Amino acid sequence: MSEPFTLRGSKPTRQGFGEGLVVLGERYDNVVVLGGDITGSVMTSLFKERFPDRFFSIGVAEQNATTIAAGLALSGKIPFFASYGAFCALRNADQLRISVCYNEVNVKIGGGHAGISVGPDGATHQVLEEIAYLRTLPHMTLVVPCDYLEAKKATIAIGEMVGPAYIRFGRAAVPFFTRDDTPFELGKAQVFRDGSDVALVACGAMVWESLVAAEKLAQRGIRARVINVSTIKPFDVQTIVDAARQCGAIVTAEEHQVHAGLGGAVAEVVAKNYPVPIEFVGVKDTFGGSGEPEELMEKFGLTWKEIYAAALVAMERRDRGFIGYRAVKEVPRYEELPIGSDGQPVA
Amino acid sequence: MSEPFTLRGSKPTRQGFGEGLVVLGERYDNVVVLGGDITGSVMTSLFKERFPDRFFSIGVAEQNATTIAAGLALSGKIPFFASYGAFCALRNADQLRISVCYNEVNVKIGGGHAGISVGPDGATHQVLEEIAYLRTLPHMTLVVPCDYLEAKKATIAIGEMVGPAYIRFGRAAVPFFTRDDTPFELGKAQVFRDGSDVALVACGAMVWESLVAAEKLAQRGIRARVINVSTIKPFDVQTIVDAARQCGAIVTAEEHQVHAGLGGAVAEVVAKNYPVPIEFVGVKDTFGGSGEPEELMEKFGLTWKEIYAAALVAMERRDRGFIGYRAVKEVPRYEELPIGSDGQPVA
Amino acid sequence: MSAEFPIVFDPTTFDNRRRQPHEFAEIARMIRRDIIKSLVLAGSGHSGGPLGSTDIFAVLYFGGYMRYNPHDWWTPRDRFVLSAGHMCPVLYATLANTGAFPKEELRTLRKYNSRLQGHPGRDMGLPGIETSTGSLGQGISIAVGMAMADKLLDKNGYRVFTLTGDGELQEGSVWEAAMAASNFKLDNFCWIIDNNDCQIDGRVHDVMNIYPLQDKCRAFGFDVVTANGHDYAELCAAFDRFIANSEQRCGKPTAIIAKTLMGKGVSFMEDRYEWHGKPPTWEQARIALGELGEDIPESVEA
Amino acid sequence: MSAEFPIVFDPTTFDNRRRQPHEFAEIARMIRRDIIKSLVLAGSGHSGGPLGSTDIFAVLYFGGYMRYNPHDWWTPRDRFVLSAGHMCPVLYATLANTGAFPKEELRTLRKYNSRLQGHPGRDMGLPGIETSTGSLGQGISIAVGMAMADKLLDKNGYRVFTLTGDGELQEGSVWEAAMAASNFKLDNFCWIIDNNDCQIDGRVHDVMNIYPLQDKCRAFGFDVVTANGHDYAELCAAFDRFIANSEQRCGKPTAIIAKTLMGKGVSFMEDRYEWHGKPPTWEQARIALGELGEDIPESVEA
Ligand SMILES: Cc1ncc(C[n+]2csc(CCOP(=O)(O)OP(=O)(O)O)c2C)c(N)n1
Ligand SMILES: Cc1ncc(C[n+]2csc(CCOP(=O)(O)OP(=O)(O)O)c2C)c(N)n1
Ligand SMILES: [Mg+2]
Ligand SMILES: [Mg+2]
Repeated sequence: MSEPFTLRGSKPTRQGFGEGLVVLGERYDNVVVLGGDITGSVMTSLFKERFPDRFFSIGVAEQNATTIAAGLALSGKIPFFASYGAFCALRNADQLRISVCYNEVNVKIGGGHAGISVGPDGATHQVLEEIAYLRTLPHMTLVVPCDYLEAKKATIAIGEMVGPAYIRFGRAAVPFFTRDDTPFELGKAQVFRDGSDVALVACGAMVWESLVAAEKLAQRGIRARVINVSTIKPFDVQTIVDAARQCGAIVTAEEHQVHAGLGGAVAEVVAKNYPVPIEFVGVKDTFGGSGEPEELMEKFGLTWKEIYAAALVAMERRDRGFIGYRAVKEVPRYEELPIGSDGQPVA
Repeated sequence: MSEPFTLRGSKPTRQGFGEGLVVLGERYDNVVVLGGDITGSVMTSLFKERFPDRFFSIGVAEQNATTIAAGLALSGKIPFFASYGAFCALRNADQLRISVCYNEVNVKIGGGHAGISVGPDGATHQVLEEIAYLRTLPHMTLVVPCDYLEAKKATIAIGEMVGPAYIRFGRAAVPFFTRDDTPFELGKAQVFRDGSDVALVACGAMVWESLVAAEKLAQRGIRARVINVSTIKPFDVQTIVDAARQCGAIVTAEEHQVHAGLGGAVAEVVAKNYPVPIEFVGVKDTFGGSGEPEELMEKFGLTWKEIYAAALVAMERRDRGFIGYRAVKEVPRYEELPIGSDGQPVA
Repeated sequence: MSAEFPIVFDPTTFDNRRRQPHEFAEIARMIRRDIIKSLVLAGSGHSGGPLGSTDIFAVLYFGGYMRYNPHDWWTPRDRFVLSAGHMCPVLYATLANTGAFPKEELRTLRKYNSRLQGHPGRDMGLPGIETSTGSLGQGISIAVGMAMADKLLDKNGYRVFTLTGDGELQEGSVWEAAMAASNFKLDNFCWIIDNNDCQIDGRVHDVMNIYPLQDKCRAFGFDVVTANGHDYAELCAAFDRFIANSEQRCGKPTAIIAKTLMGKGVSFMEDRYEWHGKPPTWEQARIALGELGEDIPESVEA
Repeated sequence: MSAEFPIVFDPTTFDNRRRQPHEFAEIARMIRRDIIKSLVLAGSGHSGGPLGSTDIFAVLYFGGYMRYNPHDWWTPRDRFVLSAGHMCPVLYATLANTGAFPKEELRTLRKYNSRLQGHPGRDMGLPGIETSTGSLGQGISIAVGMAMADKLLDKNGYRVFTLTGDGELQEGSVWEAAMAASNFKLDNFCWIIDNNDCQIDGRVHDVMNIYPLQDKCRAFGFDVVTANGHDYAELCAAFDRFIANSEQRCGKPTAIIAKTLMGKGVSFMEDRYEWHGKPPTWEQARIALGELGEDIPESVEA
């Protein structure tokens, strides 16, 4: 499955979430939504306007909203609760573990303000740690859609499955490029671009950056496979193992701490099945900060440039015989890459 | 660094924590302890008895205790707060992130009831997810001592360093085998047994299980290196990379979900530096349950037997050329291993 | 040598109807014995809270207040959520005495794969266990969610009861739940507080003072009733008040502050916080059962 | 074309002493103008809460209530913790007006690497920022910890002030903090509640009702004073009461419920929750500054 993608504009993933909720509301009478006082920002306000009788404002009380959702689910409802990820994946972490996942109830969480692209609100609001936690929770389904439309599809999909689920989305408008017929399936990673020189494995807005990096790599003859891991749990082992086997070098990219998130999941699967060199693009164990979204993505190293540079390093490691010991060197900045004879940056 | 270890009895790691606190209390006037109503169980009661004026009972309010600790630290104190890990790593996850780590204050958390060996209290109290979260937190130091004595050393060490730290310990009495002169250093993984056929990388009580597995493997001529990763963050990259290079096959073992914890950290480091096959021993994405500690360790596959079987599989994958595709097969149960010509189980 | 003795569970079960105090007393004695038996067999677990709240359970489940069918539990029913999950031995013993499951199963408390987990686990499917609990402060919110489901959506008129400990009230999330219950005018919601003034580390007022408790509940919008948690008439009056509140749609949730003694019914446990989380030894179980009206013949070794 | 205009920060700073109401009014106007200026430059951020609580900050920092040295902030001092971290524009503007840092730095609000982060970041080292906040309900607990450090250990007699929003009171952890403050008899602790009855989604009493608020604070052990948060005499009386409580070691923490209007001082923002989290446009900033006594000459494009 591979298709060329073109930019259709830019839209925030949260909008897909908000619109997906309305679709669910239309389809199912028992879908209800809980508000955490930021309903405009996480766009549950769309549902609230449309189905005021099935919307309940819980206020700034994320623990309570999560556990109330569990109670509603135990009474046959399909409750969605949305807030910022820092507050609906972490402030309520214990509630998610016991009342939602151990209880195995039909609670759906929408976690916004994910990643550094949140912008000027700064570190407290830029959640970069929750993928790690959420993917350890038994029974949890964790989805990180790559754009507005996939967010909409994913929202509908988690509403239609049975069991706990979490969808992660962002604040800023990000490239919108998937189409109605772009395949999306819970639990399945999708190959968004074919290639077997290196695999770029990404989630969220980093999928587009990976497509851009792949295009740039193509300009110098490197055929990169781009994989959109929209479901992080359950993890699509097969697609990643195929990539390891067929490409022999992997780059992971995510708007999350570089540890224990998507990159960690890929590293685990690869080590267990088909060890190959991996380079990890993500936030390097620091907190975020204020700034404009694009500025921050640059400063924190979350653009196609880092993916591009990482791809060259991963391939070099593979080609030199990746058994070769690498002195823990960091990936160079794109701008620092030497220019090869073809006028393109090389590793 | 390698030395033979002998069993010196069994003691819970929480006791080392409690005793370490008393040592700190003696050395430093500004060490204070906050209680979360389970002070006997996490053995902060030892400090309370000894230094009643520097002990404050906060009740069953882990969020508050964590943030109060931040306030105390900002006032020049070295506060320890201890509870069960489910409550002092997860109930307070947001507080740990913002008030402790983003604030970069000198708060120390002691998280007990870690792992499945908690026993009859059951799933809610058996925390298996917090290593994943804690290791994503910038500025955090995360220690998982392997026995009573190391827990004591580690407690003193985190009290004497500056910055946020978390120590993970258990409830049940577990093998006690390190000595006063066994090296311990924050941030440093220790080779507890030399060998270069396979590396067993473990933390907590699984270190002893790894030593037992290594001994059993030695009986059939396999020299396993045993590495005690007592500090999970910051992670000792060098020691793990050396193990990958020199052994070519790794088994990780932890009383934690098999995802995103110690195994995840090892997989990331290996993928980034020196890819080799890894087998992961841990809880396989399920919740715990009631039972006796040893019974549960058996049922959930957390004994030397699983490590032994995993070691054989990891070595086999290496020897067959670990580039070879492995059909995601699970490690066989020890009891199911075929018996080789030497009368020992083989892979 | 241990002084173990054969544990026999009386297979009697009780029906659920208006009763006289002496009838409740008999039921409560049975539940308490079953608690002691299951705990001594388990060899770990919580004695104090369960024994202290037994009278509340006797009235709630056998006084006609909760509506349920013990033989087909998941049919339309009122809900009970044990927010103080550690007190589950009393809930298990109570449910067994309704006939929801064979009393013999009380032998499996806290054993591997038992439906009677150390803290309630919904995954085990024991009839009457509406939800998993064990992390304090969560059950009450779940109960609020259940009450909302009926009051604001389904309108089948079912009622939701929850029991929290008093140490549990130190968890802020309890007050989030309380605030929401009154915000949504959940007059179908009844919050029972087991006010034994004991928690693990000592007296609640020493560990972290929660008083004045009535004022707090009232300020959080509850109709508050105080009752002696061992006086059946007072407990009935309290539940009657809740039923009336709910039938009259008074627009307020009800809080019953039940003053209890931890370990009630067993002399050496009564009002002693040390008994929060311990099971009796076999010797203590023998004495306790004796005090609860069941004489155990001396064993050979004892 | 945008109607931007040059932003000029008046470099005046103020000292910290007992004052007359009209002096506070002047200071508050200055702070409000600085808030508007920093927000319009930032292009994002919170207008409503900061403008609404400005009078409180004017009295607290310039009325002799907080003891601090603006030129050497980290010397012995009273502490202020902004629990409602999103309100930081007023804290930054206030601190700048004490002389703690150059007022020109207000231009950097919410910019990359600024010491004026979108929510207070202690790592940036801005004088007067005692702690990072931004996740509601945490700052008040930090403040309790600070008050405990002095009251129970160091005994230097410093005082700790914290300001929470009123929507913030929906967070249960706030009540954990409140319970602890009275449990430890922290009479050196002053909790100011910015009671504007506004939060992001609407009126606080609609989003999740927190009332009756006085009763709640009292039931949680506070000496409660209510004040009009825009009346300097009432604010002074409230703080005087706290100082007296603390000097007399009354054994109770003090809560000041300050009734405020969100967006106070700017006609089109006043009492409108829509202004919780928006900055003014340049055109709105021009009008706002005009209302606050600073006339901006018409720009060429406007
Ligand atoms: C969130 C959380 N923190 C801590 C615990 C450990 N714990 C179990 S029971 C208990 C004491 C609760 O006191 P109370 O509610 O009064 O119950 P009682 O001792 O009266 O049975 C504690 C702290 C827990 N189960 N959950
Ligand atoms: C734990 C947490 N949940 C949610 C938010 C998002 N948030 C920021 S301000 C706010 C509203 C708070 O209302 P209030 O305290 O009354 O402040 P005001 O609107 O009056 O400025 C919310 C929900 C947050 N910062 N922290
Ligand atoms: Mg109690
Ligand atoms: Mg407000």
